[in-house]
Amino acid sequence: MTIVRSISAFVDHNPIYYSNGFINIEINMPIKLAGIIVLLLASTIAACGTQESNVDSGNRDGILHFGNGTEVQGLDPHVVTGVPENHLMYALFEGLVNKNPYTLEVEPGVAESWTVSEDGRVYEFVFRETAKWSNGEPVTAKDFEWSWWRALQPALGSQYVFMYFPIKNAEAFFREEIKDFSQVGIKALSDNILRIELANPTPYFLQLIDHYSMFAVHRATIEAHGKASDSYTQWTRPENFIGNGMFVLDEWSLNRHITVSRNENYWDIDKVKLNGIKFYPIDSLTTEERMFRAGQLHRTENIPIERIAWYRDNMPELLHIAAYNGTYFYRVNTRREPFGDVRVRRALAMTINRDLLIASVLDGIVTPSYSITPPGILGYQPPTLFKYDPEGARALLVDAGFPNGNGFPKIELQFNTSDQHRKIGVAIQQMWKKELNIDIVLQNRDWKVYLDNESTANFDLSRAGWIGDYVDPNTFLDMWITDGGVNRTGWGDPEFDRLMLIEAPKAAGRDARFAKFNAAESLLMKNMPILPIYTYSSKHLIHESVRGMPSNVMDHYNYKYMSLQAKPAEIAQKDEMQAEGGE
Amino acid sequence: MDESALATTSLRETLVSRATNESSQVKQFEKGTSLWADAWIRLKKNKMAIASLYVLLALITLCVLTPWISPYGYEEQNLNLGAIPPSIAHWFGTDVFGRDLLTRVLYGGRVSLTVGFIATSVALFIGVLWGTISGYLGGRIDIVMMRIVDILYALPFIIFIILLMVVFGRSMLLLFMAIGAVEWLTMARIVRGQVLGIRRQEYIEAALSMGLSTPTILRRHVIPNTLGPVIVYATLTIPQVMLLEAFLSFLGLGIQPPQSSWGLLISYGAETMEDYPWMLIFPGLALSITLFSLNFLGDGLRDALDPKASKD
Amino acid sequence: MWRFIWIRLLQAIPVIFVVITATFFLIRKAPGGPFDAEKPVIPSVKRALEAKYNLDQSMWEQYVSYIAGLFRGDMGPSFKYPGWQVEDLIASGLPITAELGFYALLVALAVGVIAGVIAALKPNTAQDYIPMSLAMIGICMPTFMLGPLLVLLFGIHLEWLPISGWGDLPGDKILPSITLGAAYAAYVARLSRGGMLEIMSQDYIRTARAKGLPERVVVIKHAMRGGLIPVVTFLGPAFAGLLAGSFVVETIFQIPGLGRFYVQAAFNRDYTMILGTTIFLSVLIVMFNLLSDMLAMWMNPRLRQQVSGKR
Amino acid sequence: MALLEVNNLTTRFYTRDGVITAVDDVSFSVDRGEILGIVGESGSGKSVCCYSLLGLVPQPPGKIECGSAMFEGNDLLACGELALRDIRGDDIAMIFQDPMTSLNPFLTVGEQLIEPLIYHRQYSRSEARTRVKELLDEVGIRKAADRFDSYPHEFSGGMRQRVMIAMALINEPKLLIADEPTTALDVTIQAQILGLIAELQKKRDIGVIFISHDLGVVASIADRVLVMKEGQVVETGTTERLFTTPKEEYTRRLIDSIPSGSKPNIMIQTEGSHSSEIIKVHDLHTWFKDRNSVEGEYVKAVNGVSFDIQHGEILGLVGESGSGKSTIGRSLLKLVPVTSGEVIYQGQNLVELLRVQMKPLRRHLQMIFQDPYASLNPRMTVYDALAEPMLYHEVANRKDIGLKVLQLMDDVGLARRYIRKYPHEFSGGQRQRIAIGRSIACKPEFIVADEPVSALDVTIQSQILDLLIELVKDRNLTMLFISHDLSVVRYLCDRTLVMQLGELVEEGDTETIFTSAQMPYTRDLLGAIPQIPGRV
Repeated sequence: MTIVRSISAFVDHNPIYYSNGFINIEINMPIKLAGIIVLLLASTIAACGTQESNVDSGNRDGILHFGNGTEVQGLDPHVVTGVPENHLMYALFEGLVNKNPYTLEVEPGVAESWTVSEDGRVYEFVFRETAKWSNGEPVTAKDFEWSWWRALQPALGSQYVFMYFPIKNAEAFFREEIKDFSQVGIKALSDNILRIELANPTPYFLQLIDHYSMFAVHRATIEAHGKASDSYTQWTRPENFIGNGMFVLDEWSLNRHITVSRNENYWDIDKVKLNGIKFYPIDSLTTEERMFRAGQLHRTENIPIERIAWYRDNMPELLHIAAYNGTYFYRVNTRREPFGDVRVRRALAMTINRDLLIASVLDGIVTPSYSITPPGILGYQPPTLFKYDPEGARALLVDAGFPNGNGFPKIELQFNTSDQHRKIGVAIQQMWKKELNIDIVLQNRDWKVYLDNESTANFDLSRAGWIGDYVDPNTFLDMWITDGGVNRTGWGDPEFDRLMLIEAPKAAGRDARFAKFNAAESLLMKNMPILPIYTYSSKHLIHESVRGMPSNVMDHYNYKYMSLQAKPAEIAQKDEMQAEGGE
Repeated sequence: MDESALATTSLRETLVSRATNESSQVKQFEKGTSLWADAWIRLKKNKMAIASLYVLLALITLCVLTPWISPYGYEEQNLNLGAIPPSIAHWFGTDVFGRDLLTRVLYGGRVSLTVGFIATSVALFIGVLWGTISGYLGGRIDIVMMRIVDILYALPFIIFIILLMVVFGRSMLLLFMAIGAVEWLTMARIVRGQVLGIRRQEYIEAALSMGLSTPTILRRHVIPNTLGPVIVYATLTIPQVMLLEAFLSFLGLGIQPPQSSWGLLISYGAETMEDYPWMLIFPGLALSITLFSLNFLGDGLRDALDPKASKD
Repeated sequence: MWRFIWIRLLQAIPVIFVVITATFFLIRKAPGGPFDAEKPVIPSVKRALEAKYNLDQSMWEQYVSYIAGLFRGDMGPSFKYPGWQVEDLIASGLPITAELGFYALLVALAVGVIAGVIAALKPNTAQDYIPMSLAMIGICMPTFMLGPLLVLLFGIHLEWLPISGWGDLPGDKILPSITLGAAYAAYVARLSRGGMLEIMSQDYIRTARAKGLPERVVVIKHAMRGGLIPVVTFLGPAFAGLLAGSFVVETIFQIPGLGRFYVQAAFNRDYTMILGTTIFLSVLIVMFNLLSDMLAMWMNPRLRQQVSGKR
Repeated sequence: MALLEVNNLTTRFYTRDGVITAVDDVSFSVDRGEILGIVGESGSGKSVCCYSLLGLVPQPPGKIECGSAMFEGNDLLACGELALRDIRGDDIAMIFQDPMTSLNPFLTVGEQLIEPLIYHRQYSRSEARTRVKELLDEVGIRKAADRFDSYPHEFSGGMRQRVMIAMALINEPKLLIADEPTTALDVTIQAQILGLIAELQKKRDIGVIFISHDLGVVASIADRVLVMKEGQVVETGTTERLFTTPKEEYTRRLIDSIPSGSKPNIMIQTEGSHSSEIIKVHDLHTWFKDRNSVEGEYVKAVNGVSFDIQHGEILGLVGESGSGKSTIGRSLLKLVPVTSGEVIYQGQNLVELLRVQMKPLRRHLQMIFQDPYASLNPRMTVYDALAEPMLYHEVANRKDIGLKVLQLMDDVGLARRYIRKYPHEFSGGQRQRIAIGRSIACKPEFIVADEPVSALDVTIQSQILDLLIELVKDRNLTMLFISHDLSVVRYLCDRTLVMQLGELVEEGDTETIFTSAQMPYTRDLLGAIPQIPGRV
């Protein structure tokens, strides 16, 4: 992809009429010069050859080299969004509770313990005496009260503010319908007791408060660099930064790296084995993979699909693929013909051969999906209402008035520019062509144009993906309510809205709640405003020396569990012998 | 200028005049009809250029005929097969969709060659016109015209392309316009540089003394004499244009799957060069062969269009 | 000379002004705003953000306040990295990209001039065809292909050189510089071959030989000075092109340069950052064109005198 | 024993168009203290002959087939490039035709001058500097110390040639080869340079080979003369003998073609109707902005010139380079912007006409340029060049254009078979015929001929001059003939104007000026004409 605008004032000069070459020309000086340069280069290169890799030095010094996708937008937990920021937030801050990376169960964090009222609406968190900010000040309930007040300031522009909405009056306060914060269900009863009152019982509330948007920030530091509601002030710069996480910010070099080091004031620092982490923003997957192979990274954010087979064959132990809390699907614009007809939508869904697609183009690393919710979140199983059935799909198309695809308009499938989206689109385009004889135009778009088209409903079919914000089916289902902000399909059903907004929140107990979800999801999938394709996987390359970085469905890390160990003794020995033999 | 022009009895002169005397006896009534016809006669003597021309023609013919001669369709997938290295059934191997790479390279050639030639022609047309007028008229007009070029150089290209696409939608025509809009800038600069030199030549003064109008002078005396560097630059532009097309396709302008082009095949191939090297090698070869042929042909044409260059 | 520079700089002012104005309005016409995200931003939040960045004002008000800011040396905060001022981001990226471009130019000059001169000494022989064919391959081989190839060969298989970073590990500047310089080396080779061929047929080269000078002196002292002027004229636009085109190399080699910022900004609709980088790039283009023109003039005594205005 | 003895030298060029024998079995010798002149037309092989001796012939395509050249016991043709390099610039030095292109414009003259000392004599730079300054003084460059760091373009043509001579003599060579050293120079400068060469040659007692196509120049300097034609030696002998009693027909023809004497039949000035002026020039000023000047000063190329041109006459305009004579010609045709003054033609002041208004007049006012090669578009064939004005001014149409072009070619003496050829395929004389053909294609009334023969060989020159006289007569033309060569002007012109530094200094009938010039400047010009033995 060259955007070099060949600024090459290129003038080739007149041809020459006769040569001036002399028969007896001495050996050409430039050839000698070229030789010297090559020699010089070679010696420089050879001198560089014997370097210690990041992984080796990291293992020695306890520094984890962490491939972190793109550059983070900021480091203020109330403002940022996105996966790379997520990794940093858990290193620099700690919420009331933590998650165990193996089980995803909640563990105590800043809060030593908590109680839940009978009706599930009131939580009381008891703060740990030893919880400290990185400057040694204690972390108190008042800090949280103030922080959550701050997060609810509209002027701050927190994009995850909806995480707070289960709390009583939080949404009203945010929308400035209530001015008095004391009416909001957030109250520091003392320095070490925080009382939270919810609007409805919210079984996943403990999952929510592990999200970084509900972390606490250091009031004095923020106020030293602006108003509480000012976003992106200087307080997140390394020289100003105060946090309460396992690590503190050392250096933030844009597009280069962010380094964090042990926070000696952290209450559980004895359990933290890493001395520091270096986060690398790496835009290109292939670059990241090569850096990993050259020993520059302990862990990658992703893996190019084409490389997976190689790792599976050669270094399977480095390959970490796990189901991920997300679904890949196509949105259908039901406001546009022929998609107003549910039979057409179903026919399209039924002709996607998900197993073949995954086995070939995606190298078998994901699982087919027939519904929006990934299977098995907290034991929830989504309904499966259809299967790959080209025969049945053709019949549906006949019913819809497009026998053998005749008269089917030329529709467009838009996707944001990415190799993987393109590949999936190409395969599906061909499946539809082959089985249904309908033509789809693929159109990749620059991310912002793609978003603009989606939000203005200017599309036929649009590639989409949804990653759960927390571990609960709700995060996949509440978006499909009529005219929901991310619905965008034009589909809506009062019954679905009722199930999601009224019945499910009131349902008593997990099973009853999940039953409502299942009913709602069945309704959704019968109407098929989306074509589910697969359930995401997290894919990482992780060096053997990294311990305590298990795969989990949230792709969540808890750095407290991590450690770096040099190679097991017998492998190191074998390497040495090989090296000697090679000399 | 005048003084050096007096240098007629140099060695070169000797050679040329002797050669003329002797060779003119031989081919007395050799007839051409125009600069181009004469150029063709001279080009035919340049073995490298003619060989390149044949290679190019063969390639173009192959690309044009592919739909009728290839046993595979360019979009025909075999997902069970996947990416396999070159074999008897698939001479260039297949891609991850099991599509025959040879067929795709040839189909890609249709796109790339069309884009390459047409977009370059567009750039050539605008650039030569702009550069000639700017360089020949000189003065304030020259300054203004070249500053416009500077401005266009500096505008953010990606935004420009996205806007084009949003305003006009996707079409091949737009693709040519977008590429032409970028590439003509350099062309204009080169042509202007040439014209500045030509403008001072005595034959332009001679044309002026005949009372020829400015457009006539530009058309008959100025532009033909800029052709050499222009052709060479154009042959270097074509491969750039082919790669630029791939970039525009990434932005959503340009062609869309399952269609492909050499630029796209190469950039996909570059991503997977370790695992499926054939997916890079073959499209890369196609582009390189085209580039080399164009280069030799371009050099040959430049010499052929220059009546003075009796040698290669 | 000063007068010449002065005139050129004066001419640059309207150019840069038009570039700023056109870019300012163009980028706002592009679909998608800086705050659009997959999850729609809550309207009140969006309003708050827009108020913060003056996006709620009319275009003209925004334009006027932007220009006013420019005169104060304030390019505004980046929209994508709002914690940073655009001038800070440019200050962090530009030196790196400039250094990368400089080394790439050195590579291009070293390789290109040597290849071109070697080729020009014996035109139409193997000594001409081989280096020039290599140069052609350089033109064929796009950066996104050459970069990974070099990385795989020297970084992964031979393990000679680091494959990422800039100034982090010794030798990590070598591969990016070569990658970026390669395509330009090809152009330099063609230019220097053409220039040298022309000069080598000049009468004064014959004079130098008639004086009995060694061929080395004839080539280096007498021919190269004039023969490389086309290369020097090319340097200005080339350096500007290197800066604008360094994005691919910066991505491949994980270099925190301006090229990445520039392209990211365009894709993110980071209005202030696009404007900031565009302004810097256009100033650089003007400056380097001027520099290389001055260098070319300085190399040519005739023009030097004309420009310096003496006598 | 002779200083240099060349025997049976044969040099061939292997080109695409076949093998050309440039030098064919040539033998000659030069003695110490002798000046050998080699004369011949372009392409006669006189230069290649000397370049072959020093290994300056490009190989390939050139190849020295056989022969020997004994110089102080060494065979130059057999001793190899390295040995030759030691001899070049040391024992044998060369001066070339065009000092502008033969000096490296990128290096100071001082730097170029010291090179032979450094590379052949191992002088240190400062020693070399001192020596160079002495020599610059000797060749007549004033303030040599100041000029050491100047670039060639800062010198005038004559001064440059003095630098070339100094460069050649710096290592005290035993043999000096001068290849057309004065061809590019004005007649007065030419006389100075010839004098200088002769003086230095006597002082140092060296051998000189003096190559020229100009018999007058050779006659005035050489002791012996060698005449070459098509690579072969035609005749050799002492200068006196050769010019007075040439043995060969070819030599005689060469000598005869030197223009001499006055115009054969001067336009008869009838008192009545014919003596009307066709063009009146009044107080013409043409100034150019001085590009070297910061303050925007002007170069006053033409400064207040007034004269008339009579119907049917050939008016000569002479002067040295830089006198503004070419600018006058261009000003008359409005090819350069005129600053002020009047040029009255057909009752209109051309100076005030717009471009559009000029267009219909253009076909009546034509120009022939000095260098036909530069003034012909290299990418247009003879046919294109000749047809263009006729079609443009609608003198001919598409149907009869072919015939008209052929007729025109007949008129200017070009063989019809050349119609599809390009300018570079012709010799200088043929090219000038094309250019003349182009200028008369539209049957003009008035032609400015700007040095039309100064780039031509002497035999060709006389042919072209005769052609011009004939055309003027047959076609009832009027001509302004600009030249620095006074003998040509005397041969061709009815009346003559003499210019110096942008102003007219003398005006009158040609014969009157030549026999009794009033102004010293005119007398200097006349005095510098080289004299040929046996002529008055």
